[in-house]
Amino acid sequence: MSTMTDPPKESFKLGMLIYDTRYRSITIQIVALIGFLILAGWLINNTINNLAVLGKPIDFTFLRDPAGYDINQRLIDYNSQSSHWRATVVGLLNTLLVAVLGCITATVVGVIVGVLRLSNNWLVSRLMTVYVEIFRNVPVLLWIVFTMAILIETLPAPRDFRGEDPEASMLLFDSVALTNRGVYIPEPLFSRGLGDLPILPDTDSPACAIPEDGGPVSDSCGMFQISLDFLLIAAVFLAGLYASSKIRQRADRIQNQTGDRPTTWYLRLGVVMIPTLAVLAILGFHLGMPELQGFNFQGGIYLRNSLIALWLSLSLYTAAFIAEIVRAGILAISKGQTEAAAALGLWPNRIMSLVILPQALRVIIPPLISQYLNLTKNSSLAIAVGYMDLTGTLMGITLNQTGRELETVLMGMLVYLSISLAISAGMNLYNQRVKLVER
Amino acid sequence: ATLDDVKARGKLNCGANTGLVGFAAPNANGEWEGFDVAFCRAVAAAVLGDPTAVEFIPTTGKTRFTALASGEVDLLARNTTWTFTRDIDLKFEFVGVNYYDGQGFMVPKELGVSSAKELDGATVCIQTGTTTELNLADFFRANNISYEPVPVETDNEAQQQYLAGACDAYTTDASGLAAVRATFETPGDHILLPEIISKEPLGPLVRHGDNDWGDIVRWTLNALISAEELGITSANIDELSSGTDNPEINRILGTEGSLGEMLGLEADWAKNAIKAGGNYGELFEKNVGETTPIGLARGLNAQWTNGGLLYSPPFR
Amino acid sequence: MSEMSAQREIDRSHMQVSDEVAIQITHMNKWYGTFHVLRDINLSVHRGERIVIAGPSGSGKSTLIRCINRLEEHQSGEIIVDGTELSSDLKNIDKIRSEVGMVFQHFNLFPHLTILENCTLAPIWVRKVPRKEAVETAMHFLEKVKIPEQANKYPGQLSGGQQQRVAIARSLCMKPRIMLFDEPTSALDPEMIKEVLDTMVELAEEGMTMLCVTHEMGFARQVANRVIFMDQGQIVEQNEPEEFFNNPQHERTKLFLSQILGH
Amino acid sequence: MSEMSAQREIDRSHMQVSDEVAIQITHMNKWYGTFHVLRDINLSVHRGERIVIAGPSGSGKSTLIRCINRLEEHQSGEIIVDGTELSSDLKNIDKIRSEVGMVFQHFNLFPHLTILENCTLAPIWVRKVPRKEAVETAMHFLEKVKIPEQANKYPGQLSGGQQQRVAIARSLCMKPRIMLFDEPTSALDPEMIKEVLDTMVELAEEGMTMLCVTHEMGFARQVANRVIFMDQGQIVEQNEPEEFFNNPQHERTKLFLSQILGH
Amino acid sequence: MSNTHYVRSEMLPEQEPPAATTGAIGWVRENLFSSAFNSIVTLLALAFIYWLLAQALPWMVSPTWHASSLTECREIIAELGYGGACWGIIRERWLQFMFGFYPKELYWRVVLDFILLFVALAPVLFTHLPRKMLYFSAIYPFLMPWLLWGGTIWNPVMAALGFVIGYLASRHLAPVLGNLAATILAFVLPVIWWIFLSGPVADGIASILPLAIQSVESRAFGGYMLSITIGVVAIALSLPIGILLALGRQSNLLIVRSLSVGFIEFIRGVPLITLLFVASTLLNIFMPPGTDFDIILRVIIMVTLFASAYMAEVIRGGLAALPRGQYEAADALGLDFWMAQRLIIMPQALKISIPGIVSTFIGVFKDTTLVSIIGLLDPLGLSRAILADAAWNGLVWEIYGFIAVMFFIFCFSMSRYSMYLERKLQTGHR
Ligand SMILES: Nc1ncnc2c1ncn2[C@@H]1O[C@H](COP(=O)(O)OP(=O)(O)OP(=O)(O)O)[C@@H](O)[C@H]1O
Ligand SMILES: Nc1ncnc2c1ncn2[C@@H]1O[C@H](COP(=O)(O)OP(=O)(O)OP(=O)(O)O)[C@@H](O)[C@H]1O
Ligand SMILES: [Mg+2]
Ligand SMILES: [Mg+2]
Repeated sequence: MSTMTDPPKESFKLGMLIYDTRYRSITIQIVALIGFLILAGWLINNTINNLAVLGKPIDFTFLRDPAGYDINQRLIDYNSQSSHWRATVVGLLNTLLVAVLGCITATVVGVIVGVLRLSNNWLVSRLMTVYVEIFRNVPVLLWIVFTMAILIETLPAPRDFRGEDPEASMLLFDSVALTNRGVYIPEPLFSRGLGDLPILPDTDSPACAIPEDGGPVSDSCGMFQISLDFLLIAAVFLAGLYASSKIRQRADRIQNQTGDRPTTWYLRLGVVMIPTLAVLAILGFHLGMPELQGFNFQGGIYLRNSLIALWLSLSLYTAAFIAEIVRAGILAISKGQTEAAAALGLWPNRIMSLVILPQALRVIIPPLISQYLNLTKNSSLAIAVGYMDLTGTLMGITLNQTGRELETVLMGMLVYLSISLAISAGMNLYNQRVKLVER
Repeated sequence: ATLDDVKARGKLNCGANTGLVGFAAPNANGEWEGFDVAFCRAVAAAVLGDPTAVEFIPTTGKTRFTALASGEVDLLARNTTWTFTRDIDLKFEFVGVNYYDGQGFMVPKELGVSSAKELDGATVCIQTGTTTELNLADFFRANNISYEPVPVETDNEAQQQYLAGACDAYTTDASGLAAVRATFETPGDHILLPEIISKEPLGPLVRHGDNDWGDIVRWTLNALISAEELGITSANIDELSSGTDNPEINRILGTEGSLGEMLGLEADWAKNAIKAGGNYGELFEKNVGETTPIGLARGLNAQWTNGGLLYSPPFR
Repeated sequence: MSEMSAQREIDRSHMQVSDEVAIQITHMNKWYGTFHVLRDINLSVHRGERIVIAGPSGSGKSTLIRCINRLEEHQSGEIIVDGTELSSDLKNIDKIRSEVGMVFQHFNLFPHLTILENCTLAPIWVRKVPRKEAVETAMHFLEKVKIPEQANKYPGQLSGGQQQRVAIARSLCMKPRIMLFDEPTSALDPEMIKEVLDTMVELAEEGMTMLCVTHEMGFARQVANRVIFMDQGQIVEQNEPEEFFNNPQHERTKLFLSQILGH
Repeated sequence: MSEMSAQREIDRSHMQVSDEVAIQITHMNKWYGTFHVLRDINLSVHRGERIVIAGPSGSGKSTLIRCINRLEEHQSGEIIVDGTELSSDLKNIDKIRSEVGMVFQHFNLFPHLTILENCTLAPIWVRKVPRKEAVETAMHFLEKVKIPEQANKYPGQLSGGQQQRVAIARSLCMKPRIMLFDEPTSALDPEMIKEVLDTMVELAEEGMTMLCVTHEMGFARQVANRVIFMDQGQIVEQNEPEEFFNNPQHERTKLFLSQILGH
Repeated sequence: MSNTHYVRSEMLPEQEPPAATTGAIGWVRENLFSSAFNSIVTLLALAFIYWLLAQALPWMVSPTWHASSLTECREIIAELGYGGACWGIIRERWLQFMFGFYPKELYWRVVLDFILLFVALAPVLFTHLPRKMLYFSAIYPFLMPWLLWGGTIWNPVMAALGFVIGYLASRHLAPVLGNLAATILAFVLPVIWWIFLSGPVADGIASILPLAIQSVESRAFGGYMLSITIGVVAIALSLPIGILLALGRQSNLLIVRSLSVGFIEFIRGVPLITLLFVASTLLNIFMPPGTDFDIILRVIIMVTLFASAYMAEVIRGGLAALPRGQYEAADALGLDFWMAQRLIIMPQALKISIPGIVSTFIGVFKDTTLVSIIGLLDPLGLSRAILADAAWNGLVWEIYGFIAVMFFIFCFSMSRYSMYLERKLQTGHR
């Protein structure tokens, strides 16, 4: 037996930085950090030098200058005298608009196609496969350009609606016009409207300038205006939904107690619809029909071709991926689950809603959300069809007119990054909530 | 200095358009052709003695200035409008004007419009990334009429939209309009409106600060213009370069004086430049003139002696 | 295969076989594509009978019992369950499925629902039983399979034996008159097999009509009225358990038994 | 648990225990987070000793032997292997790891390499042995574990027992002076357990110092000098095998043995 | 209860299934007309297909192959009274679509390069091929740029020499200097070699022994050749970077991990087009004054960074699929971190990741169309340039259709291949 001795008190040696596991990791990290800082410093130093040579120090004041160009689709007030900053916001809103619309459509189409690919009708499932393969294997940019070309070439021009015996006519009782400039649909108007609520007063906005005659500032002064009519209707509608959900809860209770589920759909429909309709009537709701006047249709809501092309192509492209995700998600739920449910006597629709979907969703949603992310990022290809999104305004015309590449591109990247991070944060939250409980 | 770089490289890097009818486009053999392209070749011939010693670097409206500023191209010959801010704020040097243009409108005849001021409420196609957007906004604002801009990336897409009736009017530089109209199936169904809403002096540009290089490009352009004025053509240049009675011709062709040396080039620099594709008039006729499908008239781009604006300073 | 350790004396008093026919199969044939899986099956099961089906792998045992509650469709012949003929008529299928409970080899519990919800789902949605009542029934059967305390856990948190017992309870909650078992113990660890078999013996004691595909010969001896031996999609031999095990007639049966018991 | 069928008389002539200490553990403690897995472990192993470690699941057996070759880090106390103290010094760790071989429950062979490559990898890259020599050694040990003919197959093509023997050969190729085994047979089918135990017995006969976590009591009886019983992270009892099995002292040991042997 | 006993006397033979359930009729009935609803759907689908073909076919069948300008083409169509597509432009320009402005007489180099690419990939993708072919795979990364860009052979040789130096350092310095120092030197020495020595040495040797082929500027690259070059180079370069990033992301060193995560999430969070803007407008600003990469090189850098972030995630998936036991076994055998990675972990993780790598490649390849937005002449960019030719100005569908079909063929065959691999990896587990 060896005798026990006290371990010799080690003194710190330089070699320990490398060979001692306790210090080694710190050493590596510090080396990594220094390496990173050197690289970053080098890049920044180069940038500063280069900018000095070019005579363009980093400077964001250009954002306050008037933009000078017009944007056709603007969700907030904007004209060519507004600032570049405002043009950026207009672009960002356009980006968000097409992203949200695209995600919704892509999901709907993707789910339908994904389910149909599993159809027992050979022809249908084959057609869906063809759709998925064609869309997945051709670049999205090509689809965007394609869709735009199709819209332009196949739909009638406004001039075709003109004349004694027009070549084209409006649809749905003259309320919808499909033209190669876009789609005009009726817009909601209120003859006794409540006006707008400006929020975020924006001193840049021309509307906020104090009129020369010293009169009051126009009431459309604000970064955004929200229609009070819309707020009121939404509030009433939501209240109706709330009441309806209460009715459903009552039905659930009754079912729990007696086993029979009372028929409530008409009650629920009524509780939602009647107050909403009443408010609409009070506000003097009517539809503003698009009408051919001058060069264009006037009135109505105008969905420009660029928006439609981008929206359609992004949705269809992403839907092809979503279809695969949905299909894989459903297939991932083993056949045993369906059989067990069928053996219990559940009907196919109930099997789907009670057994398959709740499980499939857990598999589907995470990749689905990353498709949303892709769609949002792909929406930056809007410039290919002249849709004025963030890339078109800030990183497009603004960059080009002001020559501020560094500032605009960095800002643009930052905005996209924040959108992406927000979406992924949402996804992580969801993932944590739905984890299956395991041993 | 740029000149040394170019000589060392043996090639001129010339920023061109990614494709604009008559001004720059690759042919089936992959060779670039067009009016701007021909100017680049002339510069290459002047500097290196070889009109084919050019690399064409396609640039878009967005990338062109960066390409020039970063030194990626030695010269930008891409119908770029000479403006104050580009000259001063963006720190470039325009060496002259090789095409006087102005922004105009094209509309279908059947629209029944005879003036741009009647375009209230019209949908107008514009190419983004140029000065046209700003001019358009200013024009409609000044006349207090409304319009709907439809921005498009390339000339091609603009044509497509315009022909399909997705826009009522197409606005770009008048030369571009004429060129585009020429390729239509029925050019006669479209008219150019009389208003020219802007001045668009298009010219080659180089980086600020390298004056020697700027001089070479400027005087190559001037040599081409002077050559037309003095009747030097690619056909008679060899004959003329054996000596003439006109001292200016002799100076240009390097048989008299030492202009080439002053520029740091060979004595026959201008001769090479002119021989590359011909004088200004020849280049114009060959690429965009009335005999081509594009069919542009000389108009403002005629020599001053013919009532145009082309006016080269004297070679002396 | 683990023998049941305690061959306890079971109470056979309820295990009366009535004259009433619960399942009647005549000249039933089934193909998968061109492959003839079930060939001219004739079988009648009386109410209260407990039948064990044995046979080599691929002989069509699973297919047979899956045909009985129409998880598979047969192509010719007749299957009458509780007086209702199985045809493509959806109403008949529904009726039969709510009369016939089925327990699978891999349990097939719904992993996103708690044990209790697994058990109440079908009664509530198919039988339209009030939730309160459904919960009571479920707790009753969970007690019977001896895991009432797990009611609020998720299937993933239970051991295999516990999961299989939940699966049995889930079927029982629909108050079926016939139970089908498809190798209920073959995916389980040896310690857990006993728990499940005990539960099944208890069910048998209460007089449930049972068709059970299993290789647990101890179980067959203990509770079955009849053992059916299948090979190549046909019923090759059937007999009372003692006779079947001690005195097999057909060559195939002998071979099979020698393999399975000689182990 | 399968008893070893042939309790053959083994040759104990080599199995001498020297006075030299191979492993010395003093007052060693280890925590996972705040959970105290190993509590004041004191153990010295002499060269040539064969120690079996037993104990209920979760008692810290694996953790203990994983500490010995620093797959886990201990937080206090001292572990001296072959005179080298296990500290955070990488050189010591490397030295000890090449002295100590380890065999895992799940073999952990490298599936993308052939058996031979599995065995020559570490000698070539760690010991810098010429390839030819490494191959020779590997074949030697593969013969010893009786599967030289499998040398060019991939692990996936072998049975579990063969894989485990390869894992042993792989460790031996590094010529370790001490071997650690962590339940080497518990992932195997009963038929294969014997093959692996035979190999281990042979190793023991040659006088290898061995620490073996196992529940194979036949093996323990046959080769161990000492059995160590652990519970709740502590060494509860240690004794010579005969004494340990026939005359356990501690309550826990008794309970454990009754469970494990009464089965 | 009496008929309990039964023994079959003779076994039944297998019989044919009822006629209606097999054969073509059975198939049609089961797959197309199994219910009234299904029949309606089938008819609707047929009608849709008919409509689609009726629209597209007459346009496509257009004998305009020999037209040499749009006007000529229009005349032909007007004469025939049917058709609509002008295929002449494809005949005239398809070589340009394939090779861009690459010198005609050197096309063989490009073709050879891509054939060799398959030879180099073969041993990686098909494991039953002789292992010796892997040597060629190792040489290929140096051969490929040389064939494409041309120039002296000494440049690729010197570049390869850097790796040899690294290898020798790690192999032979370890016994002298210890493992860590050797590892560090194995990284540092090649870098020093590449930055300071390889250029002059290459020039030196080239002046003595000028082995060179005609060099081609990257500006001459265009069309599909450009797309494939960007795609292949970016994927190949992104592999090592992706591996390092994946390891960094898995590491338990906080700073290393945060840097990796930061990089990966940043790149994945912004659209590729913004990265291309950086390439076209900013990259030169970040570099020391006077540096001038050509734009294709800059694009390749940015696309590589982009692909690396995605690659890192793919490889992370492969790493996560490896059982912990593999790490522990490597540790227990005394392999150090890098050895374990190189010999044990990466070979397995990469193999698992191949399908993911292929789909990343498809994604990158499709995304190369974005370079047209910054003025590079990939097929899409080229189509715009070509349409600026006065002879063809005004065509759209023929060209977009051609580009789309080509992309479809490339991507579809690759995605099928990756699906095949996925299946093989799932089932063919040795
Ligand atoms: N969906 C199917 N399609 C085609 N053949 C099938 C299908 N299901 C089962 N079979 C085949 O039918 C035969 C009978 O299968 P079945 O599952 O009924 O056998 P089994 O007796 O239950 O066997 P085991 O003991 O292995 O469960 C087998 O040969 C099987 O391969
Ligand atoms: N990485 C870890 N982190 C936290 N706790 C752990 C970790 N590894 C093991 N444990 C816990 O430490 C305790 C001892 O584990 P150990 O694996 O050593 O037990 P064991 O005696 O080998 O058990 P078994 O017979 O099941 O293998 C257990 O309670 C286990 O849950
Ligand atoms: Mg079965
Ligand atoms: Mg353990």
